Amino acid sequence: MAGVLLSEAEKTFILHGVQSDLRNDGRSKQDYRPMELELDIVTHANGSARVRLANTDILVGVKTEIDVPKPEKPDEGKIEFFVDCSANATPEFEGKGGEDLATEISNFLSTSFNSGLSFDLKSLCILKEIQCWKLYVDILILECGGNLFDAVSLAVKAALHNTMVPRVETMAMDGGNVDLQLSGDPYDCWRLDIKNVPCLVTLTKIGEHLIVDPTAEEENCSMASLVLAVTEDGRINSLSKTSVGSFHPHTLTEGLKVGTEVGIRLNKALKEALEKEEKRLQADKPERSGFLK
Amino acid sequence: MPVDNRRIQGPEVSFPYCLFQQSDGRNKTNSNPSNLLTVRKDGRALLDHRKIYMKTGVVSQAKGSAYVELSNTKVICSVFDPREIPNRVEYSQHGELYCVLKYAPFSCKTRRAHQQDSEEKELSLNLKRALEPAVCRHEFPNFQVDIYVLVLENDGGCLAAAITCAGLALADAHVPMYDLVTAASLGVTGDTMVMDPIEEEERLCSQDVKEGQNHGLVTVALMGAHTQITQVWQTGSMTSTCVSDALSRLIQLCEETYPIAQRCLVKSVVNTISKKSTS
Amino acid sequence: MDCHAAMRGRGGGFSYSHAAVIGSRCGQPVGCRRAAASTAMELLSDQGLRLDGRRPDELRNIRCKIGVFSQADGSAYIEQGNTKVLATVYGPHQPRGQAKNKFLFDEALVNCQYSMAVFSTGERKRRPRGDRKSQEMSIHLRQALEAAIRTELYPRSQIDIYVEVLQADGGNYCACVNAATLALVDAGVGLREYAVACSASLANGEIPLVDVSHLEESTGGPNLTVAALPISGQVALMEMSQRFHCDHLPKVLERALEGCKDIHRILDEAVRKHVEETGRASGWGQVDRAGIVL
Amino acid sequence: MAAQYKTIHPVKYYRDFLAHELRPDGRSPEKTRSVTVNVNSICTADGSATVRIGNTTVVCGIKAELGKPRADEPERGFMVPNVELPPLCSRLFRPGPPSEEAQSMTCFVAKATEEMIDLKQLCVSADNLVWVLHIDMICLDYDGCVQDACVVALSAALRTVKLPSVEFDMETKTPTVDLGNRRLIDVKSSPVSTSFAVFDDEIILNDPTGEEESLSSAKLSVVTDGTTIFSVHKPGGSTLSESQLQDCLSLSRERANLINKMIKVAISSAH
Repeated sequence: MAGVLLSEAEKTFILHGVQSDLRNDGRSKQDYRPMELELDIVTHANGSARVRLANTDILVGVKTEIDVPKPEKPDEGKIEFFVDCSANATPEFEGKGGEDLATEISNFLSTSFNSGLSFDLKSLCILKEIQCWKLYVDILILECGGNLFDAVSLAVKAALHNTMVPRVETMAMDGGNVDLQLSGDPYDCWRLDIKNVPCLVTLTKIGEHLIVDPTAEEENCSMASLVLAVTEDGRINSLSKTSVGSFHPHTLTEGLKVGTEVGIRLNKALKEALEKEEKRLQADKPERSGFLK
Repeated sequence: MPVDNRRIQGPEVSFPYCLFQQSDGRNKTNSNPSNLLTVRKDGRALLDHRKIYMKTGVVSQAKGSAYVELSNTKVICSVFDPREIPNRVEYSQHGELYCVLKYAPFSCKTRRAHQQDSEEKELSLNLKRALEPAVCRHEFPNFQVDIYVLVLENDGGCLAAAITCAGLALADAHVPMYDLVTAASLGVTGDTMVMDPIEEEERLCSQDVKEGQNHGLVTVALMGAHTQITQVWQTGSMTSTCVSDALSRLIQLCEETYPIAQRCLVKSVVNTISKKSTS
Repeated sequence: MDCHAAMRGRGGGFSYSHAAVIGSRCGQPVGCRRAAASTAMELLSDQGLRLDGRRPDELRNIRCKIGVFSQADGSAYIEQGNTKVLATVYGPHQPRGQAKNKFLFDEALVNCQYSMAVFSTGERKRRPRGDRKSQEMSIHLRQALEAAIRTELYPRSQIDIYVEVLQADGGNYCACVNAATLALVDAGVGLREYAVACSASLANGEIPLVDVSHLEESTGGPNLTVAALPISGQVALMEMSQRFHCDHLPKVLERALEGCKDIHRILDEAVRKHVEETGRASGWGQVDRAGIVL
Repeated sequence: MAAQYKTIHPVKYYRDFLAHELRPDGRSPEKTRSVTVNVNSICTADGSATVRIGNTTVVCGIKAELGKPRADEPERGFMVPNVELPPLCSRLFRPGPPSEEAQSMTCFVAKATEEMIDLKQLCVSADNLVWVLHIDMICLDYDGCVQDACVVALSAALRTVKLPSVEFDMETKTPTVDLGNRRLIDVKSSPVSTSFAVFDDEIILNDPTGEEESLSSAKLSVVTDGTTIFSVHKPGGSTLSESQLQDCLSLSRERANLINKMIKVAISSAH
């Protein structure tokens, strides 16, 4: 992202590489770059995760607050996404420079969480019409090396997996007010169900081909991208075109097929990574390196 | 909430009266979705679309403007002359589209705030994405074309109507374009597909269904002459076959709307010429 | 409000505090309420130990890493206790953006932005930057770093320094200055010497404490922050949260400068080690971690 | 040629026309533009009207909501009129908070229409619940005399509002709304605003277009219902003689009668 400038010749080189299914870094069209995942690295949050996808670095913190449910949805909790494009990623994001991108990402995330089939907001309800949990999912983009949407969604899903919501022990009604007694034991928490939370898959069109996980250079060569929110069982929860450019219906249908397949693989890979990381955290004294590595 | 002292303010909180409706009236429609969809409120068959009305040149002060009506959904759009991109230091090779979509405060079931909310921002972005591929942006480097859309009444298919309307307005403003853009929307709930849903049907399609079933909304914008999809936006949850099925149906509808938009433009051209010749 | 904060090790030495009772007011975070709980606490116990078990002249554990990101010209990460800060440096480069027309003919323009992750504090922040506090911090950062950077070497250019507080636990400003210094070293920007910052406080009205944590900050003792060039012993920036008695200030300042020197030693060691290591391949992927394998 | 002449020297262009007692759009100075009034065009609003005066178009939509009354006036409901001049209607406006012009227009319209209804009839339960009428007038085409169009639109829209009946349960403090049973609001008066522009300090143009407004040296707005004058608003500019003022007043009275008749026809044809 930071100041990618490509000449026509370089663009053609990338295009030819994609055509022969051998990209600049040796990947084929449907390969991802190496990813790393670490959970629970922000102590002030109820859940957190950091995902590093090659050069793309995302840190997500989830915080819980008690709120009043919306009058039209009295039995549902709330979830709010906030994306902060840190100027660390590129000087262009300084001040309010990253706001457009941030709104685009957070809007897309909320759209893909909109369906009751992707995330059960009802489980966040504490007392119908009166109290519910509100999840603040705060996404910090620290470095962009291409494919932000995918990396962000992986980090969000991982952070939600890691989120501990305190258990409510007792409730006492006092007139219109409610007194909630939360469990005093910080380990007495419940976890969110993230089974159906989608992962985003970006398909970038270079020439006539669709590739996944584009690098910043590849993004620079492309005119059109498609973002799909795919769940574990291959359902599409949201779909949108990003960036300028258009698609032929045929390319789009093919994109749907490829995207779903990749999405299923991505969800599976994330699940395995989460299990592995979880196991590591449960070890006696897990090493926490965060950014120190 | 921040106090807006540039407008006349009512009391701090006020509620839409629908919230206090007698309970028997409300639940009748919601509890029985299948009922609503076997006989649609306006008597259409499931895959019928609504009548569309288009008109260009409705705002005298704008460079180009258009008005689109999908029965009750009413959208107006105006486009202004390109101007230099404000607050931009670097030279940009391509011209930009600046799209703002706004709901009138009285356009929806519940009153809307005067400030642009996140839904409107999202729709504005989708609108921009839908129009960008159709405009020859290299023709006006470092300039931006302002496109303002106002939804006067929302009865479903807002984004689709806004895209079609803005496409017409751009053409009316003589902005160089590759092709006209037309858009259409479709709702899915369970096994049923509803073409061009009204607001009530849209809400029904956004409602949860049983696990494993499809639901949601799809909007597609198409450049008819080149068969290029300029924007696709789907919400809800559905299988990929369902999405592609919806896509093909929507493309068909967009193609049907395309000649209507063309005729509307031709008519406005004929009108201007005949006006000129008489004067 | 009956509120008790339980400090507890959770996992590897990470503190986690938990409010036991939460009122029914909406929008109330489930975060720590340490300040309220600790007003009665003494900064220094009878045994002469501080709230977190440190001695008065003991720094918090400092861990740092130089070269975190590959795209930036320089980057660094520092942990001072539980305060965690990331810093990146872009430049020196041609002035751009709003500074395009403001560049200086004889020296470099130093541009700083201080920002805090919304989840960095106990109570969720509404905005990461742009509020008055972070504007002030940005200015203070620039002032301290300008003293260290040899700006005269880079006329007509701009150096961007962005710091991001990932976790705030007292001494944010100090950690930011230290992280920015490391990032500047990583970027190869010419420095007079390291700019190092440290804070100090006063306990029981007589004993100076070095490197103040959030808990100690909120307990309400006077707080002195110093950014210094430790080798030459020059003070670049000094700020007090409240008044000090004339008699106390010298010894608190001395303690803070002492802290600066200690931190300088640590940072210098880290830089030397980093330079040694950069000859080899980067440490990326060496530690066994949960890689996402497709 | 005429178009170039107009862009280069608009004032002279107008003078040439007005020397022949004619305006560029073919009207004589005291003639108004055609007016159309259309009501109930927006179903999502509780009352609505669209008014066109020449090119100028204003849509007024009224949304009724329930709210708590002010403690010092427990029986009075609220009328919250706001004029919006969106960027859509003219190149003069940008998105964001209301421009100064929109704010002053809001004040003008609010003042002209504040006596139209007795706010006590909006009371559901004193001290507890009253109706709040959010009246939003949105200009779609800005071509002069927008404030006149706003007043007409508000007046017409207000007559189409049908409030559902509400019962307030004093014990549970909750209202129940019966949508089937609705009533109209009792509207007391029907003010109409007519605006004039003074060109070259002497010629008075009735119902000016946007262009004429921008070239004028003074403006004058008269609010009347045909018999009573509610207000005369002349914000500075060049002076007027008393006879000129009298002319304006009689022209406004005539126009008010005409427009009130039009509103009546529009509403009765809608029912």
